[in-house]
Parts: sequence; C-alpha cells; structure tokens
Amino acid sequence: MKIIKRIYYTLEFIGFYLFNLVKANVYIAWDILTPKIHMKPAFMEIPVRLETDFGLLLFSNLLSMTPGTISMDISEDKKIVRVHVLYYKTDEIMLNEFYKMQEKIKRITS
Amino acid sequence: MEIVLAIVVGILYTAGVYLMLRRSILKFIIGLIFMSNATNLLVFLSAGLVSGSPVFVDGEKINAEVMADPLPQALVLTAIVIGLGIVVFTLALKYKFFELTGTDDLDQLKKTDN
Amino acid sequence: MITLVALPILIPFVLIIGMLVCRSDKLARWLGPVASGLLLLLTVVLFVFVQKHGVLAIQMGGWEAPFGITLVVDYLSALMLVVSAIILFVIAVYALNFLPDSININRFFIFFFGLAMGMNGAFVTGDVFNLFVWFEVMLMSSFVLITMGRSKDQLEGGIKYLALNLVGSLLFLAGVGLLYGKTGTLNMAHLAEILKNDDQAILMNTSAVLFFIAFGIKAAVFPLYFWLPASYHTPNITISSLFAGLLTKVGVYTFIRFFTLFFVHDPQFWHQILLVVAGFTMVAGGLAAAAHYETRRILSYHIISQIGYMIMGLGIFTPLAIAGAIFFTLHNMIAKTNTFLVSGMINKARGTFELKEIGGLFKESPLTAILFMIPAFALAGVPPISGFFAKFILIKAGIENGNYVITAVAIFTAMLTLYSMIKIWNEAFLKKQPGNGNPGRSYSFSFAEYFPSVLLGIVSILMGIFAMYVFGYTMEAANQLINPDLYIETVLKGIKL
Amino acid sequence: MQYILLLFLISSLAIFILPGWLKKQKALVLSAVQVVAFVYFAARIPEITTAEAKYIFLEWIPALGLNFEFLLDGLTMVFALLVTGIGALIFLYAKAYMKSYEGTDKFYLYLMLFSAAMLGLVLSANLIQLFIFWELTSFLSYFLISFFHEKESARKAAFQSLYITGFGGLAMLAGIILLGSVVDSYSLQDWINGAESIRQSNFYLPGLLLILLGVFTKSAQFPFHFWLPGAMQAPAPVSSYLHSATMVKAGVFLLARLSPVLGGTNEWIYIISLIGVITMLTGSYFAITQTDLKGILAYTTINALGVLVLLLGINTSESIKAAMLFLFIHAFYKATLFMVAGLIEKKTGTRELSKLGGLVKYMPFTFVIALLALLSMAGLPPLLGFLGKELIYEAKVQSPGIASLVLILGVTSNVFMVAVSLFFARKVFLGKPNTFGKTPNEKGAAFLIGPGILVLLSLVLGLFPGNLGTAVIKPALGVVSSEMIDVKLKLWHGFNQVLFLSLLTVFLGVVLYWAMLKKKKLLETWRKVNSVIFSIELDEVFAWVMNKFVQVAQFKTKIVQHGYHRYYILTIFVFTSLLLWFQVFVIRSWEFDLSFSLNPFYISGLAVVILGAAITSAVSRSRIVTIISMGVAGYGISLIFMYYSAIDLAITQILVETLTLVMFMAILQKLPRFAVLSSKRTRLRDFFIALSFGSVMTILAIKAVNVNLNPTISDFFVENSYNKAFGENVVNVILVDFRALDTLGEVTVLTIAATGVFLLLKTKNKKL
Amino acid sequence: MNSVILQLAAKYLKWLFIVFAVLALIRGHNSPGGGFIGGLMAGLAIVYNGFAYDTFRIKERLQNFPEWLIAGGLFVIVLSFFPSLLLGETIMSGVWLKISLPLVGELKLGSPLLFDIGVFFTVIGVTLMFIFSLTQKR
Amino acid sequence: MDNVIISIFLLAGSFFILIASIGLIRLKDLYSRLHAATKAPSFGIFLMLIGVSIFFNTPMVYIKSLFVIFFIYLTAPLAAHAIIKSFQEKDKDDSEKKITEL
Amino acid sequence: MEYNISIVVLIITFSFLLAALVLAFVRLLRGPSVNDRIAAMDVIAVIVMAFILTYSIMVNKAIYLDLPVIISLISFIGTVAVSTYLKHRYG
Repeated sequence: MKIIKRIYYTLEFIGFYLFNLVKANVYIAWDILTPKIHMKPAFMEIPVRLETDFGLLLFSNLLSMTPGTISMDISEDKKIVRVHVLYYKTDEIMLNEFYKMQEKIKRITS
Repeated sequence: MEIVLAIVVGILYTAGVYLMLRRSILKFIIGLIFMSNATNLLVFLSAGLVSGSPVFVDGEKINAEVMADPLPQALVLTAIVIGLGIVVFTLALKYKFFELTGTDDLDQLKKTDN
Repeated sequence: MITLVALPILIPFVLIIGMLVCRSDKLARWLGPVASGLLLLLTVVLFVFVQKHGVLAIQMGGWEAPFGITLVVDYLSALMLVVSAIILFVIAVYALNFLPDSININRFFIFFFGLAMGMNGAFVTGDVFNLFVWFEVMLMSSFVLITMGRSKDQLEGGIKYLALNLVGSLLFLAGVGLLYGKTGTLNMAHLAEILKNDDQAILMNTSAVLFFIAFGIKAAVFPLYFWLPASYHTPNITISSLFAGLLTKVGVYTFIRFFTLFFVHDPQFWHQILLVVAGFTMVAGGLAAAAHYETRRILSYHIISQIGYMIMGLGIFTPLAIAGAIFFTLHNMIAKTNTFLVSGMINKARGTFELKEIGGLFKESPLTAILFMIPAFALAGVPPISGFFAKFILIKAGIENGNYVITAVAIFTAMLTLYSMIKIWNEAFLKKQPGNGNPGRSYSFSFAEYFPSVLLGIVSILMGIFAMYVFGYTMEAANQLINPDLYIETVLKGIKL
Repeated sequence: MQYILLLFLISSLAIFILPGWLKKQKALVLSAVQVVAFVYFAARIPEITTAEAKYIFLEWIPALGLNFEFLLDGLTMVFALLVTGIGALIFLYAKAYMKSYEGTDKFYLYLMLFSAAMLGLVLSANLIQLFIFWELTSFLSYFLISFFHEKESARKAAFQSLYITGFGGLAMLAGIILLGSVVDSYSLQDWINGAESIRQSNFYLPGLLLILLGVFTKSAQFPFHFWLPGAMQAPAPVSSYLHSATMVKAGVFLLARLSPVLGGTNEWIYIISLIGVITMLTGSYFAITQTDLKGILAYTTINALGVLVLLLGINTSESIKAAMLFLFIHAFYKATLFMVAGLIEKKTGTRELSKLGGLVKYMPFTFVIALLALLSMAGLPPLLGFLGKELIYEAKVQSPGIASLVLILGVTSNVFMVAVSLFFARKVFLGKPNTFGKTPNEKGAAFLIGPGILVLLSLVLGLFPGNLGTAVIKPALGVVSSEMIDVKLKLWHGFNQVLFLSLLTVFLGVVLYWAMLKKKKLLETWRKVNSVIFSIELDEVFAWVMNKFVQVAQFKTKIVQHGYHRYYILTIFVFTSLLLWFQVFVIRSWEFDLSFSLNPFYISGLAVVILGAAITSAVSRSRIVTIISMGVAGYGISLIFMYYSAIDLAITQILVETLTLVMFMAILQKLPRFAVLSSKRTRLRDFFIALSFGSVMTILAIKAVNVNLNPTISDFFVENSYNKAFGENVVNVILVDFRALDTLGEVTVLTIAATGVFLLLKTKNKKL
Repeated sequence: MNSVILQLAAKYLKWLFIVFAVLALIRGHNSPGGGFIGGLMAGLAIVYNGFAYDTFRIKERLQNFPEWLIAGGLFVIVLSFFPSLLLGETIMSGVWLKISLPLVGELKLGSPLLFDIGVFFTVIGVTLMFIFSLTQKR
Repeated sequence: MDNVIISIFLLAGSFFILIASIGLIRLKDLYSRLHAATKAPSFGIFLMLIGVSIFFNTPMVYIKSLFVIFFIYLTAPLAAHAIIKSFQEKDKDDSEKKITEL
Repeated sequence: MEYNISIVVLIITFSFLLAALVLAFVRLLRGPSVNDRIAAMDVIAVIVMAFILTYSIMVNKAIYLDLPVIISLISFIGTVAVSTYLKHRYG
C-alpha cells in the first residue's frame, strides 16, 4: 500500500516537476526575447523542513530548476537554503510555494 | 573541408608557438598544450577524414560502407594520454620552481647557462 | 627463444612494479644492480643470437608485420643494447655509493628502469609510432631524474631540458602523423619497402625534416642542443653520468636508423645538411668546452662536440663511415660515462666541480687519476684506446670519400677535445690544491666506489685492443644498414602487399 | 722484435710488483732490460748487413689496413741501438738523479713505456702503427715534462709540447690516410712499391705537407721549435733521453723512412731544406744568448735537428750518410751534456749561467767529460764531432741547387756552435769560483757512468770510425737511398775545401768566443738587440693564441648559450620553419585539391570558435581566461574528432581536457599573475615566427592529406577486429591487442609521471 | 569548496561515476570506452569528491593507496602476458576463453581484457596521485 | 507524423539552448545570467533527448537518454551553485581588473 | 528507425546551436567576471552535447549517444574546479 502511494506521489511529483520546468523555461525565454526585462531580483532564505539528505538535495536542485529561483547555498546545519529569486513578489507568497514543494518532496523521500 | 581543418591546425600551432615564446612558464605550458592539440589534430587529419562512420564492426559481417581509419585514432589517443602525463608533470615542475624561487619569468632562468 | 627480443622492455617494466611496491631500502640496493646485471646478460645473449641469425624479429601479439608492432634486433640494435646495458649496470652499482641521502634509492630505481625500458624499447622497436612512445617513456623518466634533487638549479635545468625536448617530441609526433598520412604504414621495414621504389618518395622530405629536427634535439646537434649544457650539470652526478652516456646516443641511433633505412631518397640534400650540422656541432661543442671551468660543463659540451662525429659518419654515408659512426657511438657511450663517473669521484673527494677550486688529486689518489686518464685519453683519441680507432675510421672514411672539409673540421675538433681534456687533467690532478679549497679533507675511495669506473675503463681499453672484433661488428652493422634487405625480409617475412 | 716490446711493457709495469729488495734497484733492473734489448739488436747487425731485412707481420684490423708490421733494417737498427743503448745509460743516471724525488715508480714507468713506444715507432713498418707509437711518445713526453706537476711552468710547458706535437701528429695522420688512399694500404712496403704513383697523384703535395707538419712539430723545426726549450722543465734524464737523443729524432726517422717514397722531388728538397736551414740558424743563434744551462743545450739541439732535417732534405747519398753519422754524434754528446747539466743543477742547485763558475775545482771528472763532449759539439778533432762536421760540409758542398747559400749559412751556424761550446766550458767550469749554498761534489758514481761511456764512445769512434761506418751506417744508407754505397769513414780526409772550411769555422768561432768573453758589453747588447728584434717570442705567441682562443670560445659560448630560454625555442622554431619552407619550396611538384569548401557549415563555425579560443588564449591578459579558452578549444577539437567518427578519441579528449583544467586550477591559486614582460615589438616578432611555423604546418597537413603513396594498413584492423580479436570497437582493440605495446609504454609514462609529480611536490616531512 | 550542496551530491555522484567508469571499462571492447576512459572517469569521481569536501587529505593508512593502485594495475598488465607465454604463443597474443552462460549468452574473456583492466587501475592511481600531489596543503 | 514530432523536439531544444546563450549576452548581472544558463540549456537538452529517443527507438537509447537527463538535472544546479558560491565568497574588488597582460 | 528527418530541420538546428555557441563564446570573451566566463563554459558544454545529439540523428548512429552521457557527467567537474579555486582571490 505504502509503495503504491509512494509511486503515486513520485509520479505526481515528476509531473509537478515537469510542469515547473516548462514554466520556468517559458518565463526565461519570454524574458530574454522580449526587449523589456521585467525582473525583480532578490535574495531569500528558506527554512528547511526536510529530514533526509537526499530530499534536501532534491529540493535544492528543484529550486534551481523552477522559475525564478536558484539555490545558492545551504547552511552548515542544513536548516536554511539561501536562494536568489528573479521574480520577487512577497516573502509570504514565495515561502508558501516553497513549503508546498517541500511537502511534496517529503512525501516521497521520508 | 580538410583545408579548413588544416588552417585550424596551423592556427593552433601558431598560438602554441606564440605562447611558447612568452616569458611566463605558465604561458609556456599552455602553449605546449596547444601545440600538442595541434599535433594530435594533424596526425588525425593527415590520415584522411571520413565523417559519420565510427569504426565499430558489427558482429561477424564486415560493413560495406567506408570506415574511418581507426589507426590514427588509436595513435592520437595514446598521444593525448601521454600528453596529459607530461603536462601535469610540467605543471608540477613549474609549481615547485615557483615555490623555490618566486619567479615565473623564464628570463630569470639564466643561472645554469653561461 | 624469440621472446627474448621483448625481454629488454619487459624486464625493466616488471622492475618498475617491483620498485614501486618495494619498501625496503636494502632490497632495492640489491635488486637494482642484480637486475641490471641480468639485463646485461640478456643483451649479451641477444647479441650472440644476432650473430647467429643476422636479424631477429618478433611480432608482438602475433599480428603479422606491418599491422602489429614488430620488435627487431639487428647488429646495430644489439650493439647498442649491450653497451647501454653495460652502462646501466655500472650506474646501478655507482648509484649505491654516490646517490645523496636526499634521494631515495627505491625511487631512483623506478626512474632508472623507466629510462632503461624506454631506451631498450627505442633500440629494439621496428615501428615508428612505438618509437615515439618509447622516447616518451625515456624522456619522462629523465625529466623526473633530472629534477630529483629538487634544488633550484636542478629545477631550472629541468625546465629547460623538458621544454626543448617536448618541442622535439611534438615535432616527432607530427612527423609520424605525416608519415602515416602519406604512406599508410608505421612499420619501418614496410616503409623502407614502400619508399624504395617509389618515384614520389621525394615527397617524404618534409616529414623527414620534422624527424630530423626531433632527433636533432634529442641528439643535441648544432642549432638545437641548448638544453644539454643548460641541464646536464645540475643533477646528481649519478644521474648526469646516466644521461651523458645514454640519452643523446638514442637520438643518434634513431638518426642512423631512419636515415639509412628509409629516408634515403634525397641523399644530396640530407647528406649535405647532415655534414654541415655535424661540422657546426663539433666546433660549437668543442669551443664551448674550451671556455668552461667546471668539470661537468666541460664534459657536457664535449658530449655535443662528439655527437658531431657520429652525425658526420652518417653524413658521409659509406659503409666505412657508418661503421665509424657506430664505433664512435659505442666508444663514446662508455668513455663519456666514465669521465662523468670520475668527475663524480672528484666531487666526492673535493666537494666541488669547479676546476679552479680543486687540484692535487694525482698525488692524493693516483688510481683516480688513472681512471680519469683512460676515458679522457679515449675521448681525445689517444691510441690505442678505443677513441683512436673511432676517429681514425671516420677520418679515413672522410678522406676516402672526398669530404675534406668535414675531415679537417674533425681533426680541428680533436685538438679542441685534447685541449679540454688536458685542461681538466691539469687543473684537477696536476695542479696543487688551491689554498682556499679544503685541503684538510681527503677522501679515500673504497673498492665498490672504484668498481664502476674501473669496469668501464677496462672496457674502453679492451675495445681498443680488440678493436678488430668491435670493428668487425660495426662493419657488419653498417653493411646491414646500407643493405637493409635482410632486415626488411626478416620483419615482413615475405608478406605480399 | 715484438717480444722486446712486450718485455719493455711488462717490465715497466712490473716495477710496481717487484719484491722489496729488488724494488730498490728497479732502475738497475730496467737498465738491464735495456741492455738486453741492446744486445739483441747489436747481435742482429751482421744479419742486416748481409741478408734481407727482418720483417714480421701480425694481423690486427686488416679491413682498415691496420696491422702490426715490424721491420728491422739498417735504418731501424740505427735508431734501435740509440734508443736501447742510451736508454740503458739513462736509467743508470736516473737512479742517481731521481733519488731525492717522490714518485720514482711513476717516473720509471713513464720512461720505460716511452722507450717501448719509441722502439715501437722505429720498428714500425705500417704507417698507422707508426702513428700510434708516435702519439704515444708525445703523450709520454707530456707526462714526463709535467713530472714536477706542481710547478705551473712545468704544466704549461708540457701542455705546449703536447699540443704542438699532438697537432702535428693529427695532421700527419690525415696525410698518411690521404696518401694511403692512393695505394690503398698503409704498409710501408706497399708505399715503397707504389712510390711512383704516390708521387704522381694529386694528393702528393697536400699529403706531403701534412706529414711534414707532423715531422716538423715533433722534431722542433722552425716555427714550432719553441716547445723544446720549454720542455726543459723535465727532469734531466728526460731531457737528455727524449729531448735530445731519441724522441725529437722521430721526425728525422720518419723523413728517412719516407724518403724512398716521397723524396727526391723538388717540393721535398726545397721545403725541407729551407725549414732545416732556418731551424739550424735559429737554434745556433739563440743558443748563444741563453742564460740557462739547459736552455743553451735545448737550442743547440734545435740546431742539430735543423742540420739533420736539412741533410735529409738535400737527399743525396752523401748527405744521408752525414745525417746518419751525425745522429750518433749528436746523441752521444748531447745526452752527455744534458746529463752533466743535470748533475750540475743537482749539485749546485742552479742552472743559471751567471751563478755558475769555477766548478772544475769541485768536479774535475765532470769537467773532463763535459769538455770532451763540448769539443765534439764544436766539431774539433779527434772527436766524432769533427768527422760529422766534415761530412756535413761535404754534403752541403755537393748539395744541388742552393749549395752555396746552404754552405754559408752552415758555416755561420757552426761558428756559433764553436763559440757556444767554448763559452759553456768557460762559464761553467773555469773562471772565478762562485759561492754555492752547499759545496758541490761528485759523489755518486752513477752520475758519471752514463756520460763517461758516451764520451768515451765519442772519442773511440772518432779515432776508429771504420766499423761504425760499415756495420751501421751503410745498411741504413742502403735503406734510405735504396742504393748500396760503401761507407768509409776516416778522421783525416786530406787537405781540401772542407778542411779549409773547418779551420775557418774554428777560427771564427774562437774569435767570437773571445769577443763575447772579453767585451761583456757585446753580449749584453746582443741580448738586447735580440730582445728587440725577436720581441715576439713564439711560446708567448702560443700562449697568447691559446688565451685568445679561450676568449673567443667564451664569447661564442656566451652568444650561443645565452641563457634566454625562449630564444632557444625561438632558434629551434626558426630553424625548423626555414628547413620546412625550403623543402616546401623545392618540392613544389605535389598537386592537391584546393577546392575550398566550408561544408558543413557547423564545422566551419566550430573551426572559427576554435580559432577564437586559440587567439584569445594567446593574447589574453587573465590567466583564467587563457585556461578556459584552452578548455574551449579542447572541447571544440573533441567535437571535430567526434564529427570525423572518432568517438573514443572525443571522449578521451574531453576527459583529459577536464582533468588538465582541474590540475591547472589546483595550482593556479599559488602562482603569480601574468605581467607585461615583453615589448610590443618582441610580441610582433614572435607572432611572425609563430605564423610562419603555423602556416608551413598547414601546408604540410594539406599535402599529407593529398599524398597517398600506399593504401593504409588499417583495413586489416577492421577486418580482423571481430574475427580474431573479438572486439567490435576497433580503436579499443587496436589499443589493447593489435598495438598493446604502445599502451604498455603509455601506461609506463603515466606511472612515471605520477610518481615524479609525487616526488617533486612531496613535502619534506612526508615519507616517500 | 566546502559546500553542503556539493557534499550532498558527492555522496551519490561518486558512486554513479564509478559505476559508469566500470561500465565503460567492461563495454570498452565493443562500444566506446575502455581502460583509459574508465580510469579517467573513476579518477575524476574521486577528484570531485575532494572538491566537494574541500580537502584532499587522505587518511594516514591510505597514504600509499594510489601507489598500490598503480602497482596493482601494472601487475595485472604483467599477468595478462602470461597466458600467451604459457600456451607457447608469441608474447602479448590474445588468449580467449569462451564461456557459455545461461541467460547471458556467450561470454568472451581474454587476456586483452585483463590488459585493459590493468590499464584501468593504473590510470585511476595515476589520476589520484596527480591530484593528491598537486593539491596537498603546503 | 513522428518525423514532425522529432523535428519539433529538436528545434525546440536547440531553440532553448540558443535562448540560454542570448540570455548570457543580454542579461545584466551574473545572477540573472545564471538563471538563463542553468535552466534553458538543460531543458533544451531534455527536449532534444526526447527527440533522439523517439528517433532511434531502441531500449538502449532510452536508457542512455534517461541517464543523460538525470545527470544534467543533477549537475547543472550544482554547477550554478558552485559558480554563485565562489562569486560571493570572492573578494568584492574582483582582482581580475588589476591583472596585467602577457 | 525509418525516420527521415528533413535536412532543413537539421540545418536549422545546427544553425541555432552554432549561434548559441558563438554567443556563449562572446560572453566567455567579454567576462566581465570570471564567473561569467565559467557560466559560459558550462553552456558551451551543453551546446557540445546538443551538437552530438543532432549529429547522431543526422548520421543515424545511436553509438554517438555514449558521448553525452560522459560529457554530462564530466563537464561540471571543470566548472566546480574552476569555481572552487576562484574563492581564493586570484584572477
């Protein structure tokens, strides 16, 4: 049962990932190709709620691949991920998004 | 196409020789790498070029199509690896020399002649 | 039995492994000399076989001739193998006493056998690219050896040595590439076979130029020799003497091999340029040797000057001249090494190589003096030690072939040689120990320290007294070189192509 | 004969292993050996006067025409007797003379070896063999002169003599080979048989000149004479043995040996006579003004050598007869005088003429011996010297061509000789006794045995010369001039022109002596004039030349081996480019397809990127950029490999490129930055050199693509890769099977490089 | 670099590299790859590991590890000569052993393969030795 | 039909790679450039690999493509991370400007 | 395997890639910081891969796919290596 669940989550995650991927690239392409550049860069620090190393790795990699974020560093104690955000909105919105992502990862790695 | 590649070889040689004639040992080493690349390309080039048919024989039957010449490939492979060993050793030598003397200038190296 | 041909390469290879894992100093001290002695024995056996069969060839891996790699031993190779094995053996013994404490003898032997492997490989191989590989093995070992003491001078000399030799290697490789591109083969015998009857062989000239430069750098001929005097006097004396006898001679060997076996299509140009280069080499080296006052510098320049003779023999290109060149090479390997060995002993006794700071050794250690005298006189061409015959043959060949200018230069250079040898003799042995030296320190050598030099001295003298045999062999080698049919046939075994 | 040589060799080495009691008498032992040899040769005299010459052939290196050929004929006999006879006496003398010096073992070794070499020389009938012994005598002479090697003057003199004689020897070798190539043999017999063809050939004159160079240097002829006075640094036995009696006569011997082959031509006569005359005059002229005892003797020796050479140059049977006789005469008196000089030096501690005098009081026997020898030198009856001088005058009178000139000069020189002899005797033995540090004495009979015997011989043979003539001179004459002439020697020839000349000589000589003795000013003025006229002394010239030569060598070395490493590389590349361009220019015949296509465009674009990377790398100011560009070029090249179907190669290239990059980065942080080190002009020059090399390589590459002399061997690999080597990846199969040996070498290179890097960079405390 | 992300990745990448290196070695005879390529890849894996942890110091007892690797590799090369020698063929000839395994099919093992394995280990050792020497703290 | 799909994948892939390069040129600072340089090329390769897999349509190719995609997505963020980290840790004065030539 | 990809498509692909390569190279040349250059190098590695993929389609040889596997593994090591040592303040 658990395994099936895991597989389901994984598949869901992959779909989610792919979607993000396409979105990210379209964003970038759009931004680059249109003459006006509408970026609003910022640095952020995201608290980590993951336990496993693999999950952390997955998360940081995923961050880099999703629209507008690049993970820059993970603190020594693996509690905070520092990211560079391209399209900054507000802390809350963004953090929410990241937590959602973390939840998804947690489901498949824990 | 060979002519373009031959010109590439020539330019690589030119860059290599030019770098070798500089006074910095590091530049010398980079020049060496360029020259060895140029030489590899020359060896590869001079045997004749066949594009798009890597030399993999498929089972017992012999391919009818023209195969690229495998021998120069093997030679260049050997040469590349040898080149690696030499370059790294040269780097180490240069490093050690710099550590001892604090200079990278080849013109300072005049003590052993005269 | 035919596997014997491959052993000069494989034995050093196994020894490299042994020395890599060998952690015991004592074991290495035994293993090194014993193994080199074994190598010597092996080469002698090989020589005997060559005498019986003419040319020996082994097709490595069982792939027939132009395809696989062929190892060939003919007279020339066998002679070079034997003589270099003698030198290797001697140096292995010498190293036990003269290597400084800062150099670990296990490590030294790794590179020592690396050098041996590369050199033997270069002597026996019948394949152009394979030759390149062995050259690299040899060079790499020598790079390491020259910088082994890690002093400033050594590194500096090492950089120069390495830089110029690498240029040579790259040109060599380019030459191989062009050669393969033009002829589609790498086997020397096959190349000779192809080029023999080809009216387009003149097109090989440009590749030949590359080989000429590459070998010229290795052999240290005139405008290409700069690395040698800049570096040979820097490393430990054991290593200097190892280089002095062997490295440049491999270049000469390849010169002889290439320019007799297959680059024979444009003799006018090649022989002229060889002679010109030879002349300049002799004089330039000789003059520089006269100018210096440091034993090893003198001897290093002197190596260059002597290389000129060997190239001259090749340039004259009669059987006699080539025999002379080979004779000269063999003699010079032995004698030159020996002078370096003795200069090492001088250094050990006096702590310096500067001639101005040493003296009085004749009185103090007459045996050393005699040991120096033998190779010095051999080099100066004093009869009846080996050097005289070598020079005599070359001069005879030169005169008989009408190459008067180069012969005159050769004679002039003989005077230069005499000058530099007498200089060392006068300064180091006859002169009183100058006051500012360390007169209180006197060093007496043990038998083990004398042994290498004594051995080489004896060989030198024997080569002189039994010059008829040596000359016979070299003449045989020269004939094989001039008429390479047997060589080609043995390698190709009559394969139709 | 060869056994005699062997005996000499063994005995010379044997002195090191002699038992103790015998070792003290080693000089006697060696002397005895010499006596044995002397007796051996003397016993053969009847043989050579009657039968054919004795000839021994030992094969050595026949292919080179190099064999041991020994010949014992009349000419050889003369020299063999001299060598062994005087040798025996010299060893006796040396025993006394060398007593107080160290290293006598070495001394005897050299001396004995020398006499062996000399004997070998005169016995040789093969010219190369002769050359070998010739060089050996030169070298042994070097050792003997430098016997007191801690004196700088001795070393210098030894070097000078070696260098000059060695040079002559090598020239002679060239001459021998040159002439030998005419008859294709170095055997004397063949030369004599082919004399006609040798004289006719084009090589005659150069060959003759080269050989004469050897002769003149060895026999101290003008302008090479100066080494001989220098050689007086040697111990007295050496001077008397080598530098008067034997070695310097080697040149004369060779002239005599070769005169049947080369002699008789105008070149021979004029060149040799001229040099001989000049030498003769030089010797006698300088002899007077010397202040050193041995110096005087040295110059008189030069005079005698000049006479001998002159006589052989004249080349009539009369002159040769005179020469042979004079050989003996000179050996007798000059060896004696040298020994006496050595004795005097030993006893008084000086050789300066001005510090000597009145020795007759202390050394009466010595005086008698010296006087007799001097009279012989002056050519006064009844000594052998007189006989010789008569014969010489006679020969000169009869000489062809320049007889009168030769005669006048001969008389002049003999006048000097008479004066010198008298002056010598007066200055050393008579006159006011000087004060010496220690009182001279004549202790040590050994000192006087040698000179005594020689003088006695001089006297006896002077009175009864007949046997000498028939037994020794006649066969020698027969060999040299190849006709048997009866030689009758008499002391008294009757009144004739020659006797008149002798009287004249003596008279003028005495007058000269008188003037020198009484008018002190005259001698001093003379010396002054000499030093003005001959302000250039040849040995100084030699030293100057040597100095200059070293300077030139140093200068040249500085220029060539300047230490600027990049100029070495530059030289190499320039040389290579030149040769390659030359070849490309010479061989234009190759045709190639110059159709320039940029297809496929992406490869062309790639090429452009590679070019850009290469250029960036070459001119970049930042190290990182340089290295990254290098990496990019590497990637580009790997793409080219890939495109042309070399996958393994492409992978390896990428891997190696990455690894190189990593290595570079690993050490880069510890290295300095680039700095502007070369000027714009230098860079431009370097660029053009690089460009010339690069473009020629381009041409070569195009050419190599278009030339195919032979189908490639690769098809074999493709065909057999799967069937015989069981691999589908042909490249890999080549690497590990077809050409596994290459891979073996390659792995070894890597191993050695890795170990080397490790050794090079290991920190001190880390164990190996 | 000493970065947490790299270290996290290194944990897994290291093994991936090595697996692929071995794959390249084994498949080398029939598809691109071989001893050199495999060896270099494996070497680079360890190099990367060093970068991630910003240290190339190895444990004391592993000090001679690269050396042993090299020696071992060379020894394997020597071993690969023996089959041909024992069979009396020319030295360095390929000797092949064909094993028919169920499922896998025919498997060919030969001395050239052994040779390649020797090369593989040697190259790993060499790479390690290079990088350890060049990056050691001084 | 498949032809068209493959073509589209190829073109799209190369297009994204091109975009990455344009982004490298156009964007103003390192961070934004890295955004372009990390995401777009990976995606481009991803698309191209899909095309290639369909084209060859053998299991081995699928496996290999999967591996490549996996590797790219594993390593590209790492590379970007490494670049940024080094950029931040480096002294801000950016010594490169002071480097002299040759 | 029986697909015929139009040569036009391939040529367009190649042109894109070439343009990308040139642009990336320009960035590599212009800098300004070393990190930019490294980023450009990273992109170049990807372009190389893309080249190979396209080429494999063009010549219809699946064997070329081995190259991207290895490049994808290796190329970032170079990036990491360069950036590792950039921390130290040398250019």
